[in-house]
Amino acid sequence: MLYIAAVFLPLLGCLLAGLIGQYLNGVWRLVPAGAAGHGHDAHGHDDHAHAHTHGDHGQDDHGHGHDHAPQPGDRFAQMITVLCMAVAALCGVLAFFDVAYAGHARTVTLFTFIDSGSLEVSWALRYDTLSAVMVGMVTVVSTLIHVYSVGYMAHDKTVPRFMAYLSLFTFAMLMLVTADNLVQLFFGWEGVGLASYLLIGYWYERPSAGAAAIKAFLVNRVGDLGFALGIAGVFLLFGSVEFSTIFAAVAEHRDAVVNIAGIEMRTLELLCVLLFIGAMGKSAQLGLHTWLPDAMEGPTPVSALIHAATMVTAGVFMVARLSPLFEYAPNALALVTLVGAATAFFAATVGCVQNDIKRVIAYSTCSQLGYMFFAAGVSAYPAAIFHLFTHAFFKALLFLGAGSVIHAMSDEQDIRRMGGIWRKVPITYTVMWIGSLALAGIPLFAGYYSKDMVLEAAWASHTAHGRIAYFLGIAAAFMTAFYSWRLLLLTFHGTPRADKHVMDHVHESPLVMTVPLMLLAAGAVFAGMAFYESFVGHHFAEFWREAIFIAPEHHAMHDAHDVATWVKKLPLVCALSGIALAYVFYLLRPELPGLIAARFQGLYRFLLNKWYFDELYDAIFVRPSMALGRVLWKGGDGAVIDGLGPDGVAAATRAVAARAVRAQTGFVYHYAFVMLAGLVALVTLWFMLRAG
Amino acid sequence: MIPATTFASLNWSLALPEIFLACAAMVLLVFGVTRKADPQREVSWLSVLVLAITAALVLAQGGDKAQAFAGLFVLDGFARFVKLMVLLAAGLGIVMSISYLEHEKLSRFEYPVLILLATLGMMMMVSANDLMSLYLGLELQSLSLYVIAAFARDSERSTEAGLKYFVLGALASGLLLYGASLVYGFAGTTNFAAIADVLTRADAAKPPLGVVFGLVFVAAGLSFKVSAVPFHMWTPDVYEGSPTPVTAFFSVGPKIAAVGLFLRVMAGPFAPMLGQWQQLMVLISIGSMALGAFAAIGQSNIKRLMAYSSIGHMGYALIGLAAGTAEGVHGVLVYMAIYLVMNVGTFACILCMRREGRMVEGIDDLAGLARTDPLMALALAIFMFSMAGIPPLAGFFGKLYVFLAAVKAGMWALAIIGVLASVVGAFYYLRIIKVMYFDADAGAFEPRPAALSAVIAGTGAVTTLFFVWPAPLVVAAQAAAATLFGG
Amino acid sequence: MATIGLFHYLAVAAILLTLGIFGIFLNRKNVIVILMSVELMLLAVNINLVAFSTHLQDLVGQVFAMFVLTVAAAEAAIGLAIVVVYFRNRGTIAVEDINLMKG
Amino acid sequence: MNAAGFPLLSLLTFLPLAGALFIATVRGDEATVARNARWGALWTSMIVFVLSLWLWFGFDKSSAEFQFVERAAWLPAFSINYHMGVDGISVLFVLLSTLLTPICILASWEAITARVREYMIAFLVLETMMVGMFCALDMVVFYIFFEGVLIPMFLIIGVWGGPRRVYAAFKFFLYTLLGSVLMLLALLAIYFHAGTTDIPTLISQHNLPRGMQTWLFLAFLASFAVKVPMWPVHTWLPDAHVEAPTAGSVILAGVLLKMGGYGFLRFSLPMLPEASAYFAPLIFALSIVAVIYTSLVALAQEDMKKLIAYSSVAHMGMVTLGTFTFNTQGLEGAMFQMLSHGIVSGALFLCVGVVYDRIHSREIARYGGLSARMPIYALVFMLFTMASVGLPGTAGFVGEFLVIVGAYKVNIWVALLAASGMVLGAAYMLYLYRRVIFGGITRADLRSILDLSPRETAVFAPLVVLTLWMGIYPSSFTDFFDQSVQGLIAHHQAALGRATAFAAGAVQ
Amino acid sequence: MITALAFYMFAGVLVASATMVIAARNPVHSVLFLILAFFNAAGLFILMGAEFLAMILVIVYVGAVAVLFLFVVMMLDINFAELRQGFQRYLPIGGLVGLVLLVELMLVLGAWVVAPEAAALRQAPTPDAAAMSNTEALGRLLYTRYAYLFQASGMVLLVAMIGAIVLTLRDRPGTRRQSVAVQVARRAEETLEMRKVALGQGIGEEKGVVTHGTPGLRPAEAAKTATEKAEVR
Repeated sequence: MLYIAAVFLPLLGCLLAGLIGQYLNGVWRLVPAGAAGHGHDAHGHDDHAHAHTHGDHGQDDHGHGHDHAPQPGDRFAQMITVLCMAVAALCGVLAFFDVAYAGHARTVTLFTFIDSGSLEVSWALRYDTLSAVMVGMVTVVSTLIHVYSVGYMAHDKTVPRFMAYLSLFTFAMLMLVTADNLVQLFFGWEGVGLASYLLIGYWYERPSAGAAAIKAFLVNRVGDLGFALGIAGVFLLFGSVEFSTIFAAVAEHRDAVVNIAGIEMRTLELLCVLLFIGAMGKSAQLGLHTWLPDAMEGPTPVSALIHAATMVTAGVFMVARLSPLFEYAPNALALVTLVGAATAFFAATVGCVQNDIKRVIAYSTCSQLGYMFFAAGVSAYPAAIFHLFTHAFFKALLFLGAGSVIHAMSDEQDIRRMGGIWRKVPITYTVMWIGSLALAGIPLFAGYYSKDMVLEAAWASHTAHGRIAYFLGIAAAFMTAFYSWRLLLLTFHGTPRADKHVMDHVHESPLVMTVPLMLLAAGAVFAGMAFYESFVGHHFAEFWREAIFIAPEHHAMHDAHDVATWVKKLPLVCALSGIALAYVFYLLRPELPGLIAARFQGLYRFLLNKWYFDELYDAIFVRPSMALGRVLWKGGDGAVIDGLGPDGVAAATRAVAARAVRAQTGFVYHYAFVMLAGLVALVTLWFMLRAG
Repeated sequence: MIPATTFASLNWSLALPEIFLACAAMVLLVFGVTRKADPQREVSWLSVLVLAITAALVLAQGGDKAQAFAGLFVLDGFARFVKLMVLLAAGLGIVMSISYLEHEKLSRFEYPVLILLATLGMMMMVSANDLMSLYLGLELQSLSLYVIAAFARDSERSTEAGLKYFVLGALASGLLLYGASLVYGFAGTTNFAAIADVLTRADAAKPPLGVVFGLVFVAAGLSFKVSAVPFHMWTPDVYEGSPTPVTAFFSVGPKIAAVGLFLRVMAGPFAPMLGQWQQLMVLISIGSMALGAFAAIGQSNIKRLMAYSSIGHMGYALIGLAAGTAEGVHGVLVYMAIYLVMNVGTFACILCMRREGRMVEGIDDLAGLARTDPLMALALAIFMFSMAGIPPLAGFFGKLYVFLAAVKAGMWALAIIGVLASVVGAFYYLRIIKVMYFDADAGAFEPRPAALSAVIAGTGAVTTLFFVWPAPLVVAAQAAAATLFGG
Repeated sequence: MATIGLFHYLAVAAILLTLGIFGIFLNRKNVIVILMSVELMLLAVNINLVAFSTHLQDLVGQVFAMFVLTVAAAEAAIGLAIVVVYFRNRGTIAVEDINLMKG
Repeated sequence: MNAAGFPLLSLLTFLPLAGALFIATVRGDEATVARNARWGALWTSMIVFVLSLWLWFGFDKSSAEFQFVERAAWLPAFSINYHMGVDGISVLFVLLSTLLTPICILASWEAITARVREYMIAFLVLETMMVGMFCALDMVVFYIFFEGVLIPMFLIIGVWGGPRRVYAAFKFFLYTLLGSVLMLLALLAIYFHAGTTDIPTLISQHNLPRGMQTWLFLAFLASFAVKVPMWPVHTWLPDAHVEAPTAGSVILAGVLLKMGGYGFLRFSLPMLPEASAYFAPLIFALSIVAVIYTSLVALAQEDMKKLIAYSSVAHMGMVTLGTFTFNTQGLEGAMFQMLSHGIVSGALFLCVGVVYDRIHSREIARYGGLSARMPIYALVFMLFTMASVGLPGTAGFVGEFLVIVGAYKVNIWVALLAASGMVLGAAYMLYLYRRVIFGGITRADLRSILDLSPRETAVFAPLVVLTLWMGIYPSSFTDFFDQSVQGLIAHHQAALGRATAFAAGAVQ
Repeated sequence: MITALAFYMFAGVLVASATMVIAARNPVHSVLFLILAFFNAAGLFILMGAEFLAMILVIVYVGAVAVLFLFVVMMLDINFAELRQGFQRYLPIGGLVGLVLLVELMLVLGAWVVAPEAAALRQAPTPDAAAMSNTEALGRLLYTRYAYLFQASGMVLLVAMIGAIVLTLRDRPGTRRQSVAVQVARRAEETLEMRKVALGQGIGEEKGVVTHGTPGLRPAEAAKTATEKAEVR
């Protein structure tokens, strides 16, 4: 019951908030029959509010400072969703301890989902350590975000809708992590995709929000394409999509081969690559990362939820979940490592030059996900999950803190127009510091434990790709520290660069927002210390049990504790030097960044434009697709198929008809001639047929 | 020397329906002449009665195949089946003409009498068992038809139709006769059974040229009567020019009789030469289907369109003939029966197209009929869909059976061309429906005469509901077809 | 040359038939000439029939020819009647004018 | 066999016809006739639907046999019988037809104001034809219903359609007729070879020679490919959809397209197994082209209905693909995809109809920002958009996924290319949704547009429920056809086995 | 030899005159050539031993049909000078088709065979000329075996008669017809009325009517006659 409640309470909250909350707000107001099309507008005031509130803002916007009166459904929706989430979180945490520490792993089967021949899929909740960690983390973080949203979105005009989306998202994420088979995993997978689509496009009046929502969905779909094929392949190979069955059968199918385009390869490698493509999409790895920065169009808590705690980590979770498969696919693992490392590096470089506060954090997330992947790639799944776990806290903290800053700055998001506000927002300032410290991996903070573990494991894998990952990770760690402090310093320190009007309005957020911040800050501080030993300590295997499988020949986890000292210290050194550099650039010599940017104009532009990925994709995929669609439509369907097909035939028919009619001259002698000629023709034909 | 012939040996009672019809026609003629006011209406209804009695007599004649008049006349199930169709066509033709003739000031009693005489000719054709009876039946029918084509003698179009029909008809019967003379010259006999006998014994692979020629000429003459390509040229002009009820009658009665005769000739005396004429029939059939499909597309006069339509339909019917099997004949009979019903229905609708005291014949005049007269529009739409061969309407079954025969005979090219032509043909039938249902009103027609409404309702019901219980017709046609081949 | 056989008569008939046919479709003048051409064709048929009859020593051919004669007479009567009414309507019987309906 | 011996299927088939006759006899002024016609049609179709629920509950899912069988002599001389019955493959299509008809009638309640009586009659006749076609167990009877559909549909498009309705109606009619007549020849050829037109007999006694199968397959393909429609004979569909009235589009997408897919399952696969196997690569190629090509074309559309029409082509491409995989997942996926497409794309057309009724335009650019004024509509539209995209949890996912699984079993490239429809499908549907629902309201008349009326809600409610039901608990549907599909595959493999054995014997 | 000579003469003239029938510019000439052709055909018939048919040809054809043609040609009074001459224009293609036909016919006829069974199948072998004349033999056949067709040909002629009448017979308004029944039924008292006519006055009150009616009839009578006239066709 506990286990079911943890997953389904958010759904309940979603439905109640969405249906009853909206009803209370008068949204589900049916138009009487007959009035359609010409009645009086029932939503006149909404309209007005819309235009006023969101009409032409290009910035994040949470209704602050506007006079949108709370509606009856708002309160209900907030209470019900928060309540549901709180109970779910309680259940989640209890389940976490029950499963992870008391060892009560189990699977709760609900009912049949798909039953097609040998493809039998159930709706079932699988609780093992991995799931339990995720469930606990997701429910807790999500609850905090719900609470935060109550304050942050208080003045929005469709609060119930927002709260429902949030809960829907949480539900999908929970289904994802508790799935006991690949199809259900895919359900949650796509479910979070849907929720993120809805949330990113929450402010649908903005064209950019709509575009970003579509982009997020589509890029994810590209990954899902691989995922779906991977599932199909798994089914073909193992005859099942249920995890326990698959895992049990891995060993016997490990050497199956498949021939793809003339290249013989092991089926398992192929499947893992396909599945990893799915993970890349969801976790915004290099190549499929472009949606993530754009997803910042959503309201801030959304960004936090999506990018910090939950959705993006699904990819990492999936790789960890499928560790028994990946363990037998060394080449796929190498690919995971390299992609992860490249992402970590790439996102960090871009993060250094971004000016939008949320985008900086978004790239930071992208970068951190890279860490998690290369950890998984070197078979250090516990390290990956541990980093995922700690990252959830401090990244949510950073996002919510950023939200608080934006809130304070009257919807300003550009860090170049901030500065000097730290006295006015002390709590926000403090938690942002904590978050940054954790992110940069400063000792005692959560990130230190997990990130160092990841880097050490990479080094300890003793493989070429592991080494590459280590050095790219080190470089990224340096940049992480740099851009974190760049952000902190530009935002809070120095001289105010905002106009006076905005500065006068700067104020600390209400308690309902700051309390979650503080709780998260606590997490960011303590999560690393508290769980280090159980997650990645020497006896990690007792904690994870069957949830994570590491092939005996892979020693990265064990060896990580015994790497050379310089390996252990190098990340910290880099982080500190990054901080120092940021201090020099943005407090001591503020003119330097501009000079350097001017000096390395090309590089700067390259980074500022995110390596031109968007432009590239636009040129390779988007435009050609649209153009091709148009060509196929007008040319293919219109000119060729219709032209040669129905229309052409019709025209030819008409031409023949006109000819046939013209032969009917009306003259008797013509008619007689035709008869005679026909007769002669028939006779002659007969002669010829006979002769031939 | 000359075999003795007694009155009894003539076996004349087999021709009782024909004799009755001939006598009744003459009685009606005398009746009509002696009346002062023109008794068109009375004579018409009496003619219908006569036809009904004749039909009853035909029905009453049971039994197997039998010959009369020293082999000149044959009566079998096939003949009875076709005769009944012909009688029905004639009866409906007369019923439909009554009010028309009155409206158009053509009210003369000779009209029904001529139709009776033409019907007599048709019945003779159907029962012909000798080249001479074939010829005389054909001429009796044709001469009557020449006259009624020109019946509106003050109309330029009608007389032109009569003239064209006459000239080309005479040419056709000349060709037919020439062919008949060649056949006679080869076989030394004009009797069908005897000819078949001679041809059976001849070398099938190398048939004598002369008789092949004769066959082609005879086939040409008969093709003219069924208006098959390339002997079809008269059809559109005659259909357009003749008075509409005449056209209605033309499109069914003579067609059915001629098809019946065609079947009898090809499946009778010339059956042994199947290999020689099959290809010709295939060509004629394809030509007719194609021309019927294409040439009708551009038409604006509905009677002219129906002319092309009937050419196309004859093409389909000839598929069954080309198959040269009992299934083929069966298919043709079913086809013609259904064709009869839907064609009569269509012409009944056309006869209702009267506006401001005048007949109108443009397809555009039907515009918006679905609003002004929904029932008639519905009926006409049913007929059109049926002619296009869309199930579940009757027209589909006609096509089904002829294609069945073609497929069974392995004539794939013919069948495929046939179905493709039916798709093209569907286009112009649909166009009429389109005009009625999709276009804006062109104004209402005058009220429908009761007789026409009854005809429309009856034929419409048969066309629509045929699918419910097709067995009677199909089985009867099958039996009839079997007798033609039974020996 | 010396003996006149079946072929000779048939040849004459064939020529007559061809002439009749020519008359029908080469004629542009006068419908009545067409009617006469038809008569020529029927005459050709009759020659054929009689020739065969003689050759086969069979009277049926002559009987047939008689019926053909009868019908030809009837045909002529009706043909002329139609020509007359047509002339009354149009005032012409030129073949090229018989062209109200076409297409 | 139906225990009660009650002719349920005939009743389902001909009851609508009786309703049509009843409506035809209504007298009175125009308003009275219209009102009576509406209610008469609604009641008739509702009663038919309720009766058809008997099929849902009474159908024995554990059997692959034909059930509710009725047989009556029809043309005894030709051993052609009136033979009706349903098996797992057809039973849900019957239900789909009976469900969509009342929905269509309800959807036309206010949209159709002219010649209401004729409209309702046309719909009821259409229902007769559809139900009859799915129930028919004799080829001739099947063909009659199969073709009969054209008549009412032609009128529905032509009389109540949009500005280019004449073109669309003709194109629809002639195109489909062209395909069907070739099928007729194939049916006749089978008849002559097998001596019967009885479908169960023909299925169970597969004995058509290999060479003949090839030609027959092509003839059937001509008909079913047009009906499905497969690329490149699909161009009638966008035109027909765009011009048809909303309900016409719904029924066209919902049921009529399924007739082609059903035909493949009923005829091509079981009767022509070797030819089906032989031509499977061709079908795969065409299906994949359909998926990718039409998705791209859909992306470029400016007319809502046209876009959805093209999406139908793409979705039906998945159906044909799945059908010819000859494995359980592929076939069941195809079946499921057809059912879900019937619901979802029908619903999408209804969605278009809702705004069309208000603004009288289907131009995408004409809209925007409807979410603000029409939240319920936006929600419903979103649900169906997502279902169309194939989001798990909605009806659209299951079929698509099963087809991909089935295709993967055949060839990974086929699966990959087919699955690319997942991305493209999401692209055009979301792009549509964004342009219509998202964004600010820019046009004056949209500022006063009203949300769904109770009637419209009633129309959508069952579809919403079904979409979710099919997505979350699909096995309640797949159970129906599981046995039949297994039987079909077993039969297919047995036939191929025989053929291979024969070929092997011939070689040696 | 004489037979051959006669044949060639008859055949030659027949073909020549047939050519002239279609080639003559003046339709009257055409008819006259037609008559000539018939005469020669009759000659051929006699050569073949079909005397009766030869007679019929002359009597029926020349005597009735050809004269009918002549009559109609004259009646229609066509100004043949105005007739367009398109003969040459269509000659090539038309001639080609005709020639092909002729050649093919000749090919066929040249290789003519009669089925060997034909003799056995003869339905009415020609009787010996000595035993029975051609006419008698035909007559016996015609009225017995071929009674059916004989009657049928009667119907054909009936149709021709009806046809000719129905097409061409018309009553012009104003023609006066004899009505025997009316005449016979008429009585003196109805017809005659004795009146006293005052000198110099005339029949004053009926002045307007008399001019229209038959002289001497009373108005009622006159009206009745008029209706009768209209009714008679």
